[in-house]
Amino acid sequence: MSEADRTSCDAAGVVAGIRAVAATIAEHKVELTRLDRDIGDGDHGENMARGFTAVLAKLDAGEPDTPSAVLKLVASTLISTVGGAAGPLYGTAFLRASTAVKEATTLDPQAIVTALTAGRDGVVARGKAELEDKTMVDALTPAVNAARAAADAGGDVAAVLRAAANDAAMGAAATIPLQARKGRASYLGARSIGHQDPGATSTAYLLEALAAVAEKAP
Amino acid sequence: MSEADRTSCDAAGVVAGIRAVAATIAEHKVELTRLDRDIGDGDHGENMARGFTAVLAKLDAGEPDTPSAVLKLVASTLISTVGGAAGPLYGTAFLRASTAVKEATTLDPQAIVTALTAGRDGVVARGKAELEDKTMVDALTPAVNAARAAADAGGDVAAVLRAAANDAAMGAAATIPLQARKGRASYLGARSIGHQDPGATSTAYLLEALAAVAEKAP
Amino acid sequence: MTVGIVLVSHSAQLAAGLAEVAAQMAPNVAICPAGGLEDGAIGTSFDLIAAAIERADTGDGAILLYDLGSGYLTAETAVEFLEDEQRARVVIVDAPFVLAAVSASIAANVGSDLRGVVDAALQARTANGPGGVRSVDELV
Amino acid sequence: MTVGIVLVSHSAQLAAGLAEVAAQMAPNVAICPAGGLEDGAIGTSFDLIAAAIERADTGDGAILLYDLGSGYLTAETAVEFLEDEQRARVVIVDAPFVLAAVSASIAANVGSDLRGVVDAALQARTANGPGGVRSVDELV
Ligand SMILES: Nc1ncnc2c1ncn2[C@@H]1O[C@H](COP(=O)(O)OP(=O)(O)O)[C@@H](O)[C@H]1O
Ligand SMILES: Nc1ncnc2c1ncn2[C@@H]1O[C@H](COP(=O)(O)OP(=O)(O)O)[C@@H](O)[C@H]1O
Ligand SMILES: [Mg+2]
Ligand SMILES: [Mg+2]
Ligand SMILES: [Mg+2]
Ligand SMILES: [Mg+2]
Repeated sequence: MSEADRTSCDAAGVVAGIRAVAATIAEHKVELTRLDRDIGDGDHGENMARGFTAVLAKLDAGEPDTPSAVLKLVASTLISTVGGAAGPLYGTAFLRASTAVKEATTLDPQAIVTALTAGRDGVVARGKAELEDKTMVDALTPAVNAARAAADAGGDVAAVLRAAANDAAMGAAATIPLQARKGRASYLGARSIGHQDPGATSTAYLLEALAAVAEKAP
Repeated sequence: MSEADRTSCDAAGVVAGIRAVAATIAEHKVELTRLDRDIGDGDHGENMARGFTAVLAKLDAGEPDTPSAVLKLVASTLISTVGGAAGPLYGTAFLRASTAVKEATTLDPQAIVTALTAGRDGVVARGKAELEDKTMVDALTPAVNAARAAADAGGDVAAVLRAAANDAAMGAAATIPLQARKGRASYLGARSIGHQDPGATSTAYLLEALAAVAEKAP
Repeated sequence: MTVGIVLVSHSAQLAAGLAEVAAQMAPNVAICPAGGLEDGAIGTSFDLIAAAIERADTGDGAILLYDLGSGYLTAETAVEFLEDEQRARVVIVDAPFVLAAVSASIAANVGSDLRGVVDAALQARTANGPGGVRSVDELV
Repeated sequence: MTVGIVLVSHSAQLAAGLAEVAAQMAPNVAICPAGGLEDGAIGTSFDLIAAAIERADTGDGAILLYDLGSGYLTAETAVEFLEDEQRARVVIVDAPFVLAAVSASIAANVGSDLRGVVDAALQARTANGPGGVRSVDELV
């Protein structure tokens, strides 16, 4: 990733990843909203797109020069603009990730795992969801576990993010048979069964975008 | 009262009484609202004045020709226009009173007692308040009891209404030391003690106006 | 079949805002606000409630939720004025206004019958907000 | 001293309407609506909540009430962003939105301290509407 090799990622690399996430979210906006219409209030795509559009505007106005500062900008922007549960949840995730890599000027694979873990822990601290509550945690936790395994096996940044993205996608798909126990979908009780959770889906797309950018890095 | 002697009261007499009530309520509007500001939402005077202004307009458009029909007009108008708890409460009172004297073309003292009793029972059925809950029931019940005693003692219409009015006023004053257990004032808990209940006060004024009209009848 | 929801409030804005929130998750339900007096003042209006019942009950019944006590008195009066046949399928439910409106609207949206919609509203009485009671934990 | 009240809602209208109803019985209290997004869309806004906390807390503290779960998440995030000193007197209460707002506003209006206002809000959890539960009586 720019100004860094595949074994680490600097601020510009994180910015490139976030821009790719914004593009992916825009692309899947309608789908995310449709998923949220099935078991929620039908705004998850709009919420996420609103948030990442604002992030892009902030980045265009000036890119921070550490990974931590980039993550913090994303956090505060999502918190202020998303407007749904995903705002404080993703916002807290990025904030905790930012704090977890505070000192680093580049992120190596272990730092990526540290950031992902802190992010997931932030979502759990904020939303109190457990595994199989049919939330974004069901994508985040497998992603964290896969990332850690990949890093421990010596994988580079792209390998770590690829592992995270793949298992997040599987985790998102695995929410389909679950009954929601947190968030709006829980109001539907057993009727939430049979639908894929919108937040777990956006988590999977987000990690997929990061992995794809890392894989394209020189 | 017009077209009737003091031993009974026809439709025009009831209309005269209701017009006097409207005037009294208008006169005491600010005071009733002030009482409601102390232990309520500060609208009882406005509510009652709105209701009786609408009643006057209805009467001006055409006076019904039985006591029951007059009472029914008052009931439906108060229900539609008062806008506070007093609307369904007084509205139900007048409706029950109307039904209770359905057949009569004039109301004799016993019919007045019947109407007052039915009205009080209507308030209780609607609002579920018991004596000493600090509501209009604390004026209505002593009024009904005094009216019955006066009628049983051979009193005329004026004597019955005078007895009712006097004991309603005492009942209203006796709400001062009570703690409210129904209506908005109950939200204040012990802080409702030391204030006179607005609804009991408007009940006392209402009966006072009826008594005064009856006393002026030929 | 769809059961309708009437939102009896002292404020036109409150009823309209709650209807908009509840409608998000229940686009197919007649969620009918009856807030404030006809001139927009604060209070409850028999006539607005009666009109909302007419819109909400399309034959499958309706529930009425209310914000505060005097709203109950006006709502009850409006229900009593209905014809017997309609009154049998119109129910006032004593439950937390906002959560019950959302929960009942969702139940109606998935086709629950009157009893199911009432039950959904009543569930709001015991529902816990997420994260439990921060205030109590911290202050006790 | 007066404790302030923040009303976190997904709808600007709902929050404003509730503030107007609660203010009737609590004219001296800062009852601060934080409803909807800044452009009026449905959702909860961190920035509007943070601004409402600033207006509500004049030094004696404030409580935050919210309409639905995701409002709690945004409210909690806003509270976490406060300086430690202020955060110690800002409390989110999980209680029925409308009744708790009225009850807490009244408590604040008569000068209750933060604890008293929280307790008033919590009482709304067990408060019964007048006339009890018509629906249950009739349908069981
Ligand atoms: N308590 C929670 N913990 C974790 N994730 C949650 C929680 N509540 C909701 N979510 C996630 O948020 C997603 C919905 O986001 P969004 O539609 O933006 O918010 P809202 O439900 O407020 O409209 C859900 O699909 C779920 O993944
Ligand atoms: N449940 C009840 N039973 C009998 N009277 C009641 C009840 N609730 C309220 N009231 C009476 O209504 C009066 C308040 O009327 P008003 O101010 O017009 O209504 P609101 O309280 O809706 O603003 C109280 O003073 C009390 O006498
Ligand atoms: Mg949503
Ligand atoms: Mg939403
Ligand atoms: Mg009043
Ligand atoms: Mg009122």
